Amino acid sequence: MHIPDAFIPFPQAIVYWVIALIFIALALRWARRSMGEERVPLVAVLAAGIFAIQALNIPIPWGTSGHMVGAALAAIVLGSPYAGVFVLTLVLLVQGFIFGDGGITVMGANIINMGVVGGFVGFYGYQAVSRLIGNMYVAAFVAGWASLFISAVLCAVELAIAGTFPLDLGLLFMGGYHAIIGVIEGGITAIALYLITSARPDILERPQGVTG
Amino acid sequence: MHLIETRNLSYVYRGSVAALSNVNFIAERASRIAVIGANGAGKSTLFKHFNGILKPTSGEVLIRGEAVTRENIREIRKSVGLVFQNPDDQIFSPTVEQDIAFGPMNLGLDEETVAHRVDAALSLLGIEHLRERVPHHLSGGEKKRVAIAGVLAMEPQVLVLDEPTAGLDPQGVASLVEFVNTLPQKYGMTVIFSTHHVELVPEIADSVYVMDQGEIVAQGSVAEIFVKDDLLARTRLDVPVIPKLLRSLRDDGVDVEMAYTFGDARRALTDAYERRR
Amino acid sequence: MHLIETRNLSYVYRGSVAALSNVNFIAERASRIAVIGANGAGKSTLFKHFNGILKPTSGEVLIRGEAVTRENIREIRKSVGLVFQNPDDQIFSPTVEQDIAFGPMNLGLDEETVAHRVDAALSLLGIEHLRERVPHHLSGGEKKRVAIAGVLAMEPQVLVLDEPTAGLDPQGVASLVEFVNTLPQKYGMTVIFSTHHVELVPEIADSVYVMDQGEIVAQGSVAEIFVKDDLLARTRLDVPVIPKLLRSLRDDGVDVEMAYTFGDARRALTDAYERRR
Amino acid sequence: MIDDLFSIEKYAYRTSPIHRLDARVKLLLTLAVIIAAVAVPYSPKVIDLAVVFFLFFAALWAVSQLPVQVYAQRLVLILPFGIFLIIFQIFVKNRYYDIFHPIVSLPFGIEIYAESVEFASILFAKFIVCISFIILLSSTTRMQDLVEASGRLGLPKEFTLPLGMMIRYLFVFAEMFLKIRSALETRCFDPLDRRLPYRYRLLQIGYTIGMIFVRSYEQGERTYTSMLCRGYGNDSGMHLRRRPLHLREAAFLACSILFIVTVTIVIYLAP
Repeated sequence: MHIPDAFIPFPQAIVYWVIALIFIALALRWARRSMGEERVPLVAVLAAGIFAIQALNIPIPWGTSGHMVGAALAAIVLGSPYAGVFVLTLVLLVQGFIFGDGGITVMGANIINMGVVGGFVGFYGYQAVSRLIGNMYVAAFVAGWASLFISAVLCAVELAIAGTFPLDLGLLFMGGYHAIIGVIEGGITAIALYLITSARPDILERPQGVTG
Repeated sequence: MHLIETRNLSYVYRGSVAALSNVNFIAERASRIAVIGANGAGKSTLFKHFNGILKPTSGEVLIRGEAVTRENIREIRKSVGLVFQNPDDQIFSPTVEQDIAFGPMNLGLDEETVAHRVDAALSLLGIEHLRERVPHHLSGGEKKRVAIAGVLAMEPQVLVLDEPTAGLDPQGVASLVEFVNTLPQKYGMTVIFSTHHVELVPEIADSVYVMDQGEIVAQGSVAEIFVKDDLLARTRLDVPVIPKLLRSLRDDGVDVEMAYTFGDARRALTDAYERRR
Repeated sequence: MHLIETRNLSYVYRGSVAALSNVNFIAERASRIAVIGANGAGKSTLFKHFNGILKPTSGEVLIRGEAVTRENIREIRKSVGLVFQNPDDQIFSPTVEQDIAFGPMNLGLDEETVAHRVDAALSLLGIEHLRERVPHHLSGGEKKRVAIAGVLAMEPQVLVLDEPTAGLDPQGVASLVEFVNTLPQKYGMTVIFSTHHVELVPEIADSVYVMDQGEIVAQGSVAEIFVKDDLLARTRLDVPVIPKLLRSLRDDGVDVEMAYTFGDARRALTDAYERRR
Repeated sequence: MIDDLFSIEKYAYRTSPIHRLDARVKLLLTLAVIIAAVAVPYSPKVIDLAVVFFLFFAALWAVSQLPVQVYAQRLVLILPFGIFLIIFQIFVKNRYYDIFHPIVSLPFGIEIYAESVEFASILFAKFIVCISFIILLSSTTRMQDLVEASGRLGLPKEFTLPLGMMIRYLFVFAEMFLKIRSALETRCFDPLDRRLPYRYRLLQIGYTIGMIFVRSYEQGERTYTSMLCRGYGNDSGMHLRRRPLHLREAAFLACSILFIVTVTIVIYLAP
């Protein structure tokens, strides 16, 4: 889902960069003064951890392998959508400049798709479903799934606006594919959350009145 | 046919760094082997060849006379169990029990056998009380035992331990040494371990390999290796205090027999003084 | 006025676990102090009180007679430098030079002074050649030196080392011990370190605190502490081999003087042997 | 991707005139090419421009003395998603042309249009230029130098400090990741092994990911504490030694940028 350079015209890419920068600035503000505690080092180190997490091969039922995005997981555990934004921004910078995965001019769009959507959909999806049904693992599953699916839909829309991929086919292929892959992202988000809760229950920001 | 044999094993790391060169290593059944060497001497790299985690750049690795292939790799990993230096690299499950079951489950054993293996491993290590615990909350010594139990549950013939005493306090070391020593005696298992904690070697090994910069620079019994002060110094290792002290005394003209363990040294020195009466 | 003093210091961890209770600890200028104890005895927790990383649940911590406050905390962190057990916790910059510059930068020094401090720290540790290197290409011993350099670049009065020899091979330990011993002599610095590697203590410390389960259970000179076998055993520590051997020989009726370091023991044993003639 | 991390680093540590060039020069040069290639509107002229840029890249790659296989291997890793988008183009109409001429008709009413093929080629040309320069940048510049360079170019310390930390811990966790992978293999676990039930595999991977998360979180906590011990505060940043550009480096940068801008304008304005 990493859009490469050239698939979004320069003026549009600039618009996405401006939007992304606003979110990055907000994420930085969050990291520097949330709950009276400075979290910049913590989140920077965690970004490297998410990079390692993304390196793990995950089997996809029909044969190939995929990998996690992890923005929703970071946002859920750290209790803020901005955790997802911060972590994915760092990850995408490294992927873009070192690995060539995802373009430079379009990095704003990629940060919006994976970081902002992953963080916000992941976090608020988790909060909402948790309150609704009171089970944090189901909530994490739904949030993980939705974060990936909505990212893919947004990606398709951006490419359609750019005129480099038709909307209907984009929604069909990218939306459809990620609706299925999202099940794995959601599943792993829930399982990982279970492990994190058993190992370090204290680090998890739990929504009120929610039990495991 | 040897249990483990490497023939002129060489390994080049990331395409450029020579990590092992011309290593000839042999392990027999029910033996206790120490591989000593400074950090970066190639001990861990050698160990990862014993169960096919790494593949030789040149030379051969034979396990019970067979080279490691795609077909027998599961069988080999089952019979050569590798315990990592840092238990955190090895323990991922939410409970101790699940972690120990991980290996047997991957072997495709049925549920009953898995449960039996887990019970046996827990009791062998004396950690039945940790069964339901979250591994993350255990002490370093407890985690080490869980890691070993997780490997023993696969019922290997060889237990390979990478720096087993790293990070343990003296009591932790002592009880680990005691446990490891039971394996060859009671179960005929071969134990291979690496350490730069040379003091331990006489207590826990019959034969010793000394590694330096990817090569085996010496091999022999504990007594044979620990007289070679210059070799140990050259490979940036200490001579254990006891033999070092006795040798200095002999150099000073004290007529005392050589000894390697604490008990032997005490006896040798008392005898020497008695003889002077 | 003591350099560091804790008065009835207690610390409760995550609201329930008593990590320290009633600790009274004193460090004077230019002294060398060992804090020994098994894993989990509370050594690291105690150290984190010396520069205000942890705040006492009850009791007091006085640095040069002053309690730690919001106002003086930066000054205290400048004068009490803490080196962590695992250098990977401490070296967080992409290059050695940047890492060592981090502390001085935070002191608000100008660029020239920062550069000067970095040069001085690199040369003090003998690691000028590592300046441009990235931490993950360094050996364990080199990383340790970089971590210490990063703290010394702040020019502290007290260097607090948490398990400084953990993970080092014998040569690494020896060269670290040698370096650390120069600090009190040459620079009047106080060195406080924790270890469960008790063999080292006589070489590197003048006075010893023994910790067990969050309490200080004994305190005194090396000679005073290392006669208390039962205490050391109770706190799950080893008695270093040298005093243990000499004491057993004395118990066996051999007329030898007590000794704690290798050189002293060699001399004492040779003398005793000579006397028997 | 973690295995690539080490191989990319290995090549970045070689030496050549390109490797020795100040990272700021390489970074600005790369950005200039990418922006030029992206900013030129979609038209067949792009292909001419791309050819010029690609020759420029090829010349620089030759000077870097890196094997062509290194470039090829990295290209193969990056291509898939872009290629998927590009190949698709030939079957669909896009808004950049008014009339479409089918050149091939396939069953199910699928057609390939001449204009779409042209458009796909334009996308491909831009895409290849951009990733080629990124490959050049990261194969000849050490990561720490890139972070320093971005700091020297004015990226605020709020970004350079976390970016530097991320690079540092990337390698710490890469080592950890490799150990974890070996530990899984030792106990006969392979995520892609179909003999094990799918749900079981997913569960174990989820646990492993959870554990990596916890370990990175705890590493972050410990690192933060150690930073506090060295006076970390809101005004902390990364130390950058002042390092003026050599005259030759500055001249090379100026000439290159002038070349990039001129070529772009000339080709764009050409009839």
